[in-house]
Amino acid sequence: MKRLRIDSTVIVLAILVLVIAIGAILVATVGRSFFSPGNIRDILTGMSVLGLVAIGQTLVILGASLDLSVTYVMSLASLIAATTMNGNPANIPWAVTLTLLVCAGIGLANGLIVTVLKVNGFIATLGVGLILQGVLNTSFQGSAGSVPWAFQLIGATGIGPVPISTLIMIGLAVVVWWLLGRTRTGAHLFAVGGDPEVARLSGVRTKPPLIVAHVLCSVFAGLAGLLLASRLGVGSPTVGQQGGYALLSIAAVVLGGTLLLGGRGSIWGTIGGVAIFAVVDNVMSVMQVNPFLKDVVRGVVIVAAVAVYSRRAIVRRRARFGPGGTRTGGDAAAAAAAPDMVAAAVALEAGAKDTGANDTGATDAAATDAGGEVRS
Amino acid sequence: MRRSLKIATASVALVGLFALAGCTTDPGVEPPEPSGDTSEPAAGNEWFDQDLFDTQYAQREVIPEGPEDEPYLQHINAEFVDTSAYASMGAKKACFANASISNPWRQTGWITMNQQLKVLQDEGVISSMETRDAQDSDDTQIADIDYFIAEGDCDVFIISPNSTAAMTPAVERACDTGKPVIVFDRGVNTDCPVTFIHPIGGFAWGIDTAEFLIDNLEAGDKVVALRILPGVDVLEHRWAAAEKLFDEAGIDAVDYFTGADPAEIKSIITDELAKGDVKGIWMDAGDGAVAALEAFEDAGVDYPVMTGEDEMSFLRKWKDAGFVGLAPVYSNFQWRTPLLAAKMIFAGEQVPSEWVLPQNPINAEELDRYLSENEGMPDGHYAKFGGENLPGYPEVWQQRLIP
Amino acid sequence: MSDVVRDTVLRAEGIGKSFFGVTVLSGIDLEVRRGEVHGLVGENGAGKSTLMKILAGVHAPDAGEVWFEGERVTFTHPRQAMDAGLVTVFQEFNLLPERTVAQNVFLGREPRRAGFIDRRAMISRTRELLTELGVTFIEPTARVGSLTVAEQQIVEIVKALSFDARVISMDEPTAALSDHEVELLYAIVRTLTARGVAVIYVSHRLKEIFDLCDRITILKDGALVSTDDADALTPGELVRRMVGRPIQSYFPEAIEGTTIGGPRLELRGCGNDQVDGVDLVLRAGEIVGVGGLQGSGRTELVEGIFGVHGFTRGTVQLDGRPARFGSARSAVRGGLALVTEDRKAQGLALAQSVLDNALLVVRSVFAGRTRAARARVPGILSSLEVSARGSDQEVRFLSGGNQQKVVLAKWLVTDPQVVLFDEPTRGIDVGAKIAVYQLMRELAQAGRAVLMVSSELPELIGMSDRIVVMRDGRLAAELPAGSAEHEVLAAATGTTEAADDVVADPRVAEPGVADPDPSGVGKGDAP
Amino acid sequence: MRFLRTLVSPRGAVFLLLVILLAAITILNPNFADPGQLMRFIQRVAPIAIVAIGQYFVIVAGEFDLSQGSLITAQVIIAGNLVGQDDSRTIPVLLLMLVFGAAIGLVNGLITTLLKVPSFIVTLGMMLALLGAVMWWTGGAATGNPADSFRQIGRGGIRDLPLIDFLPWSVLILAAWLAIGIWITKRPLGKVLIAVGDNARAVRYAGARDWWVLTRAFMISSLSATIAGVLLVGYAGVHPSVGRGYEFIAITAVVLGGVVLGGGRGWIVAAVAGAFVLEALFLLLNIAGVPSSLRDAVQGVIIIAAVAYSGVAFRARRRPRAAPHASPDSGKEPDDPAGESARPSASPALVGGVTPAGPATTTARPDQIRGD
Repeated sequence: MKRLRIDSTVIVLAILVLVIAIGAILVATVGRSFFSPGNIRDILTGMSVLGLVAIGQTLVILGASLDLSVTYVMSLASLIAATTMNGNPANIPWAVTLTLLVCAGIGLANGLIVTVLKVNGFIATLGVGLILQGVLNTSFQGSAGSVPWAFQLIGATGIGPVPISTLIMIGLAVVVWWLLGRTRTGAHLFAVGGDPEVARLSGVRTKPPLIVAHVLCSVFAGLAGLLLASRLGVGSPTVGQQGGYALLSIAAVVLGGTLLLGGRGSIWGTIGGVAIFAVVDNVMSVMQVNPFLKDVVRGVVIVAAVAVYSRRAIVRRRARFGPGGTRTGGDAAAAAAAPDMVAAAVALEAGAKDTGANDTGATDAAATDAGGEVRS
Repeated sequence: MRRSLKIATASVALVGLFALAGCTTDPGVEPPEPSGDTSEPAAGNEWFDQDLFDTQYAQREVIPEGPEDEPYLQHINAEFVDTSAYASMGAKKACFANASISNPWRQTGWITMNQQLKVLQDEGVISSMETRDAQDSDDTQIADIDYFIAEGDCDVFIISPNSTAAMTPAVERACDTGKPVIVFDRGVNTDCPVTFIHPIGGFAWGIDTAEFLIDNLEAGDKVVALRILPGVDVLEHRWAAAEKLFDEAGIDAVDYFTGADPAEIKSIITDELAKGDVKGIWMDAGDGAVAALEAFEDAGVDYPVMTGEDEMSFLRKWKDAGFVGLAPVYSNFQWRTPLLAAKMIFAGEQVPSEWVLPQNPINAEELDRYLSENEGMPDGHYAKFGGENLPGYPEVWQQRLIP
Repeated sequence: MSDVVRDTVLRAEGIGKSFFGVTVLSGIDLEVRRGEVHGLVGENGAGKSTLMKILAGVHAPDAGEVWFEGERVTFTHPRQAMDAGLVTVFQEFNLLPERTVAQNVFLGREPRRAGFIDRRAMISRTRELLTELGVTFIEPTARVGSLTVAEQQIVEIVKALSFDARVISMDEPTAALSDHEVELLYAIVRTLTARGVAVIYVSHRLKEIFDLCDRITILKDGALVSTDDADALTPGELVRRMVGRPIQSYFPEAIEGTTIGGPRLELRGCGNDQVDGVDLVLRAGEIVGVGGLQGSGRTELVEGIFGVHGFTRGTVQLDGRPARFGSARSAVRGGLALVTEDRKAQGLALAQSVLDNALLVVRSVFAGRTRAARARVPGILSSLEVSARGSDQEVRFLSGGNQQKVVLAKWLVTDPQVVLFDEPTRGIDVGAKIAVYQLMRELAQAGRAVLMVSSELPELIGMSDRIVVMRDGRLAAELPAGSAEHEVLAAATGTTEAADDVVADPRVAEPGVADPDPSGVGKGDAP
Repeated sequence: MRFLRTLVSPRGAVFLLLVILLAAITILNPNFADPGQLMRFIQRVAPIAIVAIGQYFVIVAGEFDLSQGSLITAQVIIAGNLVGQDDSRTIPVLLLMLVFGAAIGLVNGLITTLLKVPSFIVTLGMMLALLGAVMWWTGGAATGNPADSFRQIGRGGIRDLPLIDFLPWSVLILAAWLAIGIWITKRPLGKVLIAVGDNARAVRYAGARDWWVLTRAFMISSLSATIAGVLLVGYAGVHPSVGRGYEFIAITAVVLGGVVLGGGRGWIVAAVAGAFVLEALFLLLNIAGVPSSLRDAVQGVIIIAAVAYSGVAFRARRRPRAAPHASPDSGKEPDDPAGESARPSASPALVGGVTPAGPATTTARPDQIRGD
């Protein structure tokens, strides 16, 4: 009786399959095969960096907040990593930990400004982004540091057509999906994003989940920065801004079915959204579309895809009458549940009577006349 | 929840499967031989490199060899390299990894390059050229180059790097395919490409412009330096050279980042004029030059001594306003040279390993000549685009149809 | 009453509470025994839900102490009460629609194994709790948003049980349930008490009180009236203590000169997916009351007329001319007005001023007449006696009664011809109620047609010239003015009402009419 | 005194900040105070202020408009390409630009309201598509500045007036657009827009065509961007990077002005003041010679501090009479003080016939009673 609930993650994957199909046809017209290793690798590489940022952004948007500072966190992360490594493979572990610690610190700052100072996520992270831009411009002239060969392997190599970076991204997506589903903070993040009041009344502390979400979001932006450093071989103060990752990651998350207002969403939906972008970009590049037209297509794809399932989200009352006035049996779900309810009631009555715990008194009379006695 | 559980387990299994299939490092990827010069340039402005400054200083005086009327074929102090290994008949396929066409200078060059391509296609040297545009993103350009290596089956790689250090690994992977690699506009930290085509360079630009301003100003005069954005090596070299000369000459120079936004430029100049008079304007690129001059007009102050660029908007304003100015040039005609170099390489002719093109600024005397040559061209057009003898001149550049 | 003396699980003494200087509760003693159903009754505003909120830890009492299972407790946060074992099921459910049943039940205290949420245990524990209640048709992994109101209530009760609560208090549990759902609730309460769980049952529906409760505490005007065994009380006596003053003359009579004129609005065979076969004629100067149980489609009827959820079949005539109200806008243009059931959600922009709210409809539909309307607003506000610091005070700071008056002013400014009221006096003070009734009479006198949906039978009977009763989305019956409450109830529940159930209503001056059932102040029909 | 009180209250915080900044500027650069210089400063702020006015209407209705920046760039390029050096085409092109701006606003509005796509996403998509389309059409905005008659609007003005020797047209246009804006906020459209931001359902039940109200807000926002574009053509000239990022500056200015993201609260004049604050900050940093790289950092800190201050101050003001312990209305229960006032006893008057004037005993005080 319960209608198969098509959640938006399934719709996103359907859109993705559709885009791949169209892409394959278009690419074929240009005489290239969409599924050739080189092309698959190009698509997956395109997904890794945006994917990492989008995973972090999903957490923040689930908590009904927003992070616009990710672009600058990425650039800063790539610079810190490259300068700390300084070409020497020995300090890779330290460089990575330092980078992620700094990013976590920035995320903590974001989280505290949003939760304690109660500044809207948009403005808080915009402000922190500007601060980071200032830091970047003062302390780094241009690309700096150098990434040892061992670390560059992550960005360059792959297993067959699948680059290692994509595997890392998917792996981290599984971890985050697991944490979201399996930890209290994850469950509380959904609650705080959905209805902070209900969360508060159930004893959930509303600040920590959002702070954790902001910290993780910045850490994932740091991971994306590390990946870029590995691919570029050097840290660059503009690598984040070049990709416009802040707005693009928010678009990918919303494209993936996560509500901008928070409370509902899924990591896999976001990965689907990122994949859609990557495929669209790849197809346009293969067909050598004029770069200005690329932006036009991207803009249209974002709005069209989100429009597909946003109309569906409107909750409607259940129909009580068919079009011609024929009764559909009252509230369908409730009516359907009626027999089970009555059966359950009778069973319970029998149970209660056997134990004889409660007294006979007035309640007995009511129990028996389960029929249409006058009931207010 | 159940559905995403299935997806998750499936993907984990997938990863396990791949791991079993053995890790195949991408063939084109090998550790690079340790590149020598990781030494930090002199203190002060990190970008200032004394010996590069000196070589470019010298190159400015050298008379370039090669045909006089074809500046895009001229070269300075070239050491030729033998390309007979790559000699082969028949039309070849070129793959071009472009950084972007996001500013008027690159758009002008891109139109010229396509006209040059048509010529070579008619001659049967080049069969086709596949282009991928990185839209100003290092990461995308690396992916583009990897795509060409895997899919492009290119006979020659032409690369206009988005930034120097970041592109180096990818360019080396391109070289390892054994196909000739031509790099132009911005360099990379490797000498594996067959030829690296570029005008003399940023330091020369800085020297020309700084010396011009120093000659026309006295010590202690105020010069406002308008810079587009930090971190771009080509622009940073220009400022590094100019700053050094300004310090030596006692010019009070102060620099601002404008993001090439004319509104910001005008505001900066207005504020500076409010603080005191400004004698000279130095720009690391011509974008928004007109706005700077208009700030002077609005403030009712007489024009400064100014260096802009060989963009038509600046040249035309220079002509109307008649101030003391100089139009440094970053040889837009260099966009023709890579394809011509490819032709020479396939013909087995020798090409300079580092093809330094001439880079002479346009001074007041030559102003009228370039204005008349580029009469109908749009303001965003660059005077020394070197496409006068290409088919479609001048309509293609006038209508500015971006291929 | 069984003679076994049960030990007291919850005791409260001398509970007092006041808000901004107005005492709401004073000197309340309450004693709840293990395994007992303890009824808590009282008129609208008697302080029932304030007491519950104090027990639930939402508010702290100004005076008095609370003992739970023998030791003194002070709850400053609902969670503390829950952990102690005293759980409250509020009228508005504390549930997250996007999450599953299990996730809602264990929100805030998810069971963990090795640091991670033990989903299997969570689901099996929830299923266990559900089967304990005999409920097998709810899947622990189902999304709460897709459940019916009754099923959601069961989730709330399961959530209480998951705290292995010793005391569960329920605020108006049957407000939005239909018959068989009430039936199941009875069974569930009995299972709970059978297992020794005490239930505090707050309700207006005396039938349920007498069906379920072992003992009944009566509150009136914030003071404790009495606590007696159910058997020692008759419904009539209960009502007398509850009300204590005849409210019959509460409702203003029709103003002289009010004549029932020609039909203003005629509905023939109207219907949509919620209501069907609506034949209704609203005449000038007539107040038509709409009775019926929760979920019988009364709100859907007025929303159908008003075009918010318009009719898809049947014909509508306004003053003789055919009219089709496809949207609220067309209805307002046609001279209709709808005072909605939920002030906050549908009636007011709380952060805006009194004046802006009063002019909201005019500005939305008749933009041109704003200036003229603005001149009339002060007059209308003063006639309704809206007490506010000034017309620029934000509506958010007004009391419920004054907020409702602003909503009335909002519609009066457009001087509507047909005015639809949906539970107009729910949750407002007596003064405001009387102002609403006064307004209805004045509208009738001015020849306007008035339709009033109400769950309060005395109000329905006291104000209506004619009463129509809805049942399961259809107009079930039409009763003349002044008919007895039990007749209305009979029509509402579709049963032939047996004579012996009649209970004298002490408040009605005439002897021997209708049993007193100030039917529950329920939520609107829409779940 | 009242003026000072509002100055310190959150509504006035932005004006306080502006006064402080202007004072600092005048200290550092005395000749900033002379009227001519002041006029120049206003001319410079005019485009941002006009864009902020447009963004105000969208944000106060609870929406976002990220497409303003791209629309400015598009309009600047359109002006450059279509007007060219031919003075006669100034007026027709101006009209075309206004129509084009209105059309973009219409598209933004309709997709947001009818297709139910969040406006953040609609305008983000429009931002990408609009700039891409114009750049593709003009081949990278190569044509330079249009004829002088067009540029006079943004550059010129009335010269050698007595007190202020130069009154730029932009200042007049800003004043006019702000007057229109204030007028709209007083009109039904403005009031209903704020109501939509506060409670969209109540507005729908009141019979408003909320889709048309919201769409008009987007059209005002796009028209504002268009006018700013026209001014920027004059002030700055035609270049693809003109107008870039103006939407974020506008949103920051509006929020600095005390408008709440999510709608329902905010004053248009404060939003314009926010724009002046941002530009004054930029000017101050220039004059103070703060190294250009540090400028963004200082701007970021000031934005967060200002918004945090107005947020905290606002919350403190909202519950002055908070009951001693946890304020009642923070609980799940909406602070609907349902229930009758528990007056000591029902006055006998109730029993008799109710006098038409209604009972005299309603308490005058706003009785926040918490009853049943």
